[in-house]
Amino acid sequence: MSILSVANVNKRFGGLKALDEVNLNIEAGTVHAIIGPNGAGKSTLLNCFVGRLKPDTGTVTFDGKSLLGIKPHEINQMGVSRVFQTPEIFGDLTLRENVLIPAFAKRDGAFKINAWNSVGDEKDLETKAMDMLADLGIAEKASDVAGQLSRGDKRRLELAMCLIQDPKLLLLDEPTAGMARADTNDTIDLMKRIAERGVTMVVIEHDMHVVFSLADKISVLAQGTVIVEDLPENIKGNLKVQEAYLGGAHL
Amino acid sequence: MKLLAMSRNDILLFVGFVIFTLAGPIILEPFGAGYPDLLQKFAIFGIFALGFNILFGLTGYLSFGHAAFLGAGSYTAVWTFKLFSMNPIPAIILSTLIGGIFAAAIGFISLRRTGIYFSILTLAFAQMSYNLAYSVLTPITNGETGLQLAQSDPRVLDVALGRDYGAVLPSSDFFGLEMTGYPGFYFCAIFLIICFFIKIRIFRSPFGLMLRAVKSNQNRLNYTGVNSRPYDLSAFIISGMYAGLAGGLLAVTDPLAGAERMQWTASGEVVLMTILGGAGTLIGPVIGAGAIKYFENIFSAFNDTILMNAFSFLPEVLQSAAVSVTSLFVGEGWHLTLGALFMLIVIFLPGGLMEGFKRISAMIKKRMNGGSDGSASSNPTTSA
Amino acid sequence: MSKFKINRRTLLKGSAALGVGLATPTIFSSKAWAAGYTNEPKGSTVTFGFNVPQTGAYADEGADELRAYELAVEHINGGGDGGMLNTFSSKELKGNGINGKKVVFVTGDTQTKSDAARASAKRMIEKDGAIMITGGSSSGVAIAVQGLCQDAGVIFMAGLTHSNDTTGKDKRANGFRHFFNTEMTGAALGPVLKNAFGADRTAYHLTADYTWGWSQEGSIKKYTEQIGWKTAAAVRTPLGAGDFSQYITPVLNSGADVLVLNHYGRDMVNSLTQAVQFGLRDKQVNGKDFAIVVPLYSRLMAQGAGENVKGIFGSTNWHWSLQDEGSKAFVKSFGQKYGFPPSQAAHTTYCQALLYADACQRAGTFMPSGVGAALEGFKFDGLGNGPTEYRAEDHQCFKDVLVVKGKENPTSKYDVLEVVEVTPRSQVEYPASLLGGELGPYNNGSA
Amino acid sequence: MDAIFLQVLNGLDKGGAYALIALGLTLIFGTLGVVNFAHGALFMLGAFVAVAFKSILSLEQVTIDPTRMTAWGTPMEIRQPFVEVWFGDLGATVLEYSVPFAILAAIPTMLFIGLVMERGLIQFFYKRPHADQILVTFGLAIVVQEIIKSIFGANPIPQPAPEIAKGMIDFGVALGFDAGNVVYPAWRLIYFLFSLSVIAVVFAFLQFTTFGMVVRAGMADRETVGLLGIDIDRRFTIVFGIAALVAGLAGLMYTPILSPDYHMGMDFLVLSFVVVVVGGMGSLSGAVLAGFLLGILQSFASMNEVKAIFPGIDQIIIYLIAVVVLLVRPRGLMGRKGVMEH
Repeated sequence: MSILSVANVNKRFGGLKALDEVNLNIEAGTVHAIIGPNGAGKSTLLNCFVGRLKPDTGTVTFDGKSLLGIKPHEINQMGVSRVFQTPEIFGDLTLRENVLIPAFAKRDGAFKINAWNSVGDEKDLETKAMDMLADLGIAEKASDVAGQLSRGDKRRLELAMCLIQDPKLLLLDEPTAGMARADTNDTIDLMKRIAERGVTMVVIEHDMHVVFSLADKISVLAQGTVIVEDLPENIKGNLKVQEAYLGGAHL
Repeated sequence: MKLLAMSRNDILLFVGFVIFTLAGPIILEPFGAGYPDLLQKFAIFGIFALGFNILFGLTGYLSFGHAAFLGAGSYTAVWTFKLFSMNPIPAIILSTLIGGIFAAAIGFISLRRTGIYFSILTLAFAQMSYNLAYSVLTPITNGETGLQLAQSDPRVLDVALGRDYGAVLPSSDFFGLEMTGYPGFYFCAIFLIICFFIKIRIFRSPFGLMLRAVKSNQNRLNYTGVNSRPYDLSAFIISGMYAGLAGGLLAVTDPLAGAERMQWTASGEVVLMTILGGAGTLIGPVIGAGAIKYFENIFSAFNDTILMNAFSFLPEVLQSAAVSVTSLFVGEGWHLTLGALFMLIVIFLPGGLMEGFKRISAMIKKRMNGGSDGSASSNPTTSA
Repeated sequence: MSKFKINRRTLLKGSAALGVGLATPTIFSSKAWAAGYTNEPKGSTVTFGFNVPQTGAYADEGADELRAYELAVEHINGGGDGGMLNTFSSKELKGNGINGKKVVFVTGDTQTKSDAARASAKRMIEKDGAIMITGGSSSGVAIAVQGLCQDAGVIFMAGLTHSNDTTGKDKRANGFRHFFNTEMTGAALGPVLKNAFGADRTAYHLTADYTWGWSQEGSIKKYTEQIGWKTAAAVRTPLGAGDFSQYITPVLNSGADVLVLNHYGRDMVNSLTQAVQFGLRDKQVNGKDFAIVVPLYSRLMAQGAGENVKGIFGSTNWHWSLQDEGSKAFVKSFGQKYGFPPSQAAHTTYCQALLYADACQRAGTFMPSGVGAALEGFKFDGLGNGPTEYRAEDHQCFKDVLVVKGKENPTSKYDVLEVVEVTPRSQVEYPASLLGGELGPYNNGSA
Repeated sequence: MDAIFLQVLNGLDKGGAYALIALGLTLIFGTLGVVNFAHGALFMLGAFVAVAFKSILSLEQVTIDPTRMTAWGTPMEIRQPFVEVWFGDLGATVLEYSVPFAILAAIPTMLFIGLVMERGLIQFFYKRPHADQILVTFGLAIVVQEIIKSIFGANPIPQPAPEIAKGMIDFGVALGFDAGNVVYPAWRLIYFLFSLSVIAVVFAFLQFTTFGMVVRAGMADRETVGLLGIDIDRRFTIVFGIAALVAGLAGLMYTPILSPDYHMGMDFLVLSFVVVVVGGMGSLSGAVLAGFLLGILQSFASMNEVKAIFPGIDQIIIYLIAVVVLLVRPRGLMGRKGVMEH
């Protein structure tokens, strides 16, 4: 069953055709990677999933509902969480608070004036948040200010913020960009563990090592269109991909 | 009851605050600030700054137009006195409400923009209110002179209840207790305490957490499933209601509403109070408000005669020299001291006066612990 | 009224509840409460409260007022050369203070804002025990403080305030004004303008868009239309507009041949400077010399407009070049102390302080109702304005009004105005009912 | 028609002052990222350079004439400026032209003030939140104006234009109007031309010099330029000096129009912020455009015909425009995305 389907999506920026008749189906419970050279339209496509951009034509359907013209917070409330290229966290707040905010959002919806309870009284969510931090190995820093974390820990935190919402779909925009090799491997392990829980993921990635370690399926985007969609082992040998993306070099 | 479930620190802070507020006349007497009018101003502008801090301290939106809500509150209260009753309760309720409604309207438009663009929008609305109140809207506001009571006011509720003020100009009274002098201060003090309590609740609540998230990273918040606009607007309206309440109390203790209450300098004043005391802290804005009002009322009152007496222990030559130097900073020079204070605070104590207190207490703690532990770096979420 | 009784009781209760009863501060013990009025002086001194602008646009005027007050206190206490005490028609004050008490004073900054002015007046009443409040340099502030003094039960001796409302619509029993008002300015200027410019004139008004401006515009319109002038337009300008060019250019081709600037302070300086810059002083319209009129002159402000005031008509409450004995004595005593002549603001505040002191002495009390009764209908002379009367019906002083014009050849920087005519009191007097308002009863407050 | 034409002139004249203040303000935003609430004070300081310059020139030789007395009974003092005592008519001429001559004094003075301000205070606030910048510069503005007040008093001090520029120029004739219908004060025309030339010089400086190129690059992307090994900070110090100079000159040349007093900076502060924001933060051409636009619209709004329809419109026009522009164009007329939005 496909949880997210993109049909005939076009997007222009002035004279530039960023997306050209894109079709894509993401199966529930899989990790789906989208790769492609710089400027292929990967980020544009992702932004169409989360409501930041609206396609000129075509449809984006999540769980049977159209995502067109829907605001980011509404899409999140439908069950789509997103990880950014540079970790987007609440830098002034503690890790615990960082994780509590999405937990509240999940429970209370997009807006609720919950001003009479103290955050400290919300024992259930507090436990859940601490568990989640522990799960990602950053529980001992729960009271630290998030802005001071290392890049890898920020990424962990951001994942924790997404996972605490039990998303139906997790979008990751180059989750290992700019990371040292060791951190990258940690992140891969982390994402593998997440995948094992059955969370559907869409990963946009440059690093082939990451892609081939994780993905169940790969779509290759070039010049705004999906040129190939296949299993990882088939992509490796695909000449079209090598031409478009790797300039002929072997993996 | 869940309502009172506060952390031990918060309870201590709150109890301390209540004691300090109620004992204000006695505590502040040695500083020359223990007289009713200034005490009332401390309480009222304390409320104003507390409310402003809910917006600025939590969400980071820097409004330069909050004086408009204060002014609207004052006009509402005086009109309530004129039309309905001299009892402060209806005036307070209506002025808080009008402050909120005004804030809802202005906030709804201004919050479409962020950063300095937001600041300028709020400034523009407040300045328009001020300029119109001063001139064209004189029938409603009585312009430059300010809206005043008159013997001939209808006061329908008072009349209905058979209350007759005779030939004297009435002043507001709470079932017979006149709202001037110390009773007026205690009336305001009770509201200050209530407002402070509400603010603690907001700061510690999930709602407050969301507001702090707005300041920290609004983009992330939206992608976390939170619609930040209504949060921003609620914070704006709440702070507008605080301002309206403060404006109403100004009119209760002194039934005159002038247009200059809405001027941008008045909006700027509450910004300065908040930053001076410590933006984002619970109690800082009250301290900032107190500091500025103290300067305005006490420092401006030192004239050469007082200075001559103060320096009378010096030989005559030194005495006049000391007086002429000091008089640059007090009396008509009190603005200079205020300006210098702003600079010094922000240069050396970026977190405002509260940071100063924190540093001092950390120093004392360190002394007492023999400088052994490094836990003085307090947890930011529990800062007062 | 039992205001302070309640205060005291609540406070005692409050402090008992708090368990803080140790060192009771003076506020609880020093204020006797058996006596009859607010801040009744008990010791050997009596405290005056001088509430003047020390910051903002009128700070210089406020500073001059303060100088005059200090001089007045000195004279009342028997210091200096006695100034106008020597020429004052009432000889009750003996130079030994008032009612045997030495006068001391406290000061406050009005900032020319109603709120700030009331706050500082309250401080002087509540904290410093001032028996009266005086001073100020704008009508909004005067009316605001006057209302406060009425509520608090102290006498208010207004400073520089020119709106009709101060002793008209907003008059109060506890408030007294020595300064003149827009009605008198209009009545005094009308005939002089007719003599100078003829009856066939068309006036264009630029008016500061607030209460005083409207009051001034109304009075000038009324009296110039009485002498046959027409009014081309009356345009309201925002307070503190700075650049008035957009209001002045329409005057150029409007057909009007007189420009009336109902502005005061910086607005007056700027609009006059710019009107002259636009050639209005040298212009010819309908074969007549264009004329500019500034109904309310202040010598301090005229200095700010520099040579632009030359030949421009206006009115003023008093001017230091007057040659009567009172004015000469005042200028001498002020000039010797400070090195320059006093302004009209200094003069009116000096007079007010003296008049209040004298009234207290004659009444033998500081109780507002007693002092007020002594001031009501009081006729005096020797304070620089000729025979003057404090009218009982509205607590407004009636006296001659000076019509002045900018001097062509000033001999010093203080010598910018010359007196054209002294309009006699009879000509500027009006019935008290004309301006409405209600004095109400005196409020003596409570101890 | 001529009425409208005159209002356009009024607007351009006013707009010249607005544009000059806003230009420096936006330059500081764009380069240093600092919200400078002391910018109005710089305008005021410029005006007081003229006042101080004239007071120094008119330092007087005081001779006491014992035969004459003042009204308060002290001997009359005869005062004559030294420049006149020493240089006679030439001295008198210099005095008369004190406003334009003061520019010579203003250039080093304002540059110096700007440099001292930036090195002594502003540079420590680059990385601080805007609220802190506002508080510290506002405090500075108060301190500066109180110092000026304690020296020069609170009253306006007249600074007349030279005799030759006091008259009116009837240039409407050249444009086909009847004689006497479009006449305009010479000094105001001079001011307009002056503001245009200062704007032109600033733009040329930024456009055609290497220094200007680096500054513009720094405005666009400070970090990258810093990575190139260019000492951007030192250049930005100079930028601050230039902004101070432009504001100062705007204030100085404005003195014959508006007699300076210590508070005039605050009056222009809010207005100049509105101009900058309407133009778009960090946009130089936006600031200039908005300055002239607001000046002209303000003039039009003051016309009796307009006020008859919308009473009090001239009181609020500036703010009304700001609201409308910001709602229609989120970043002002020519603002870039991401500048000062957080």
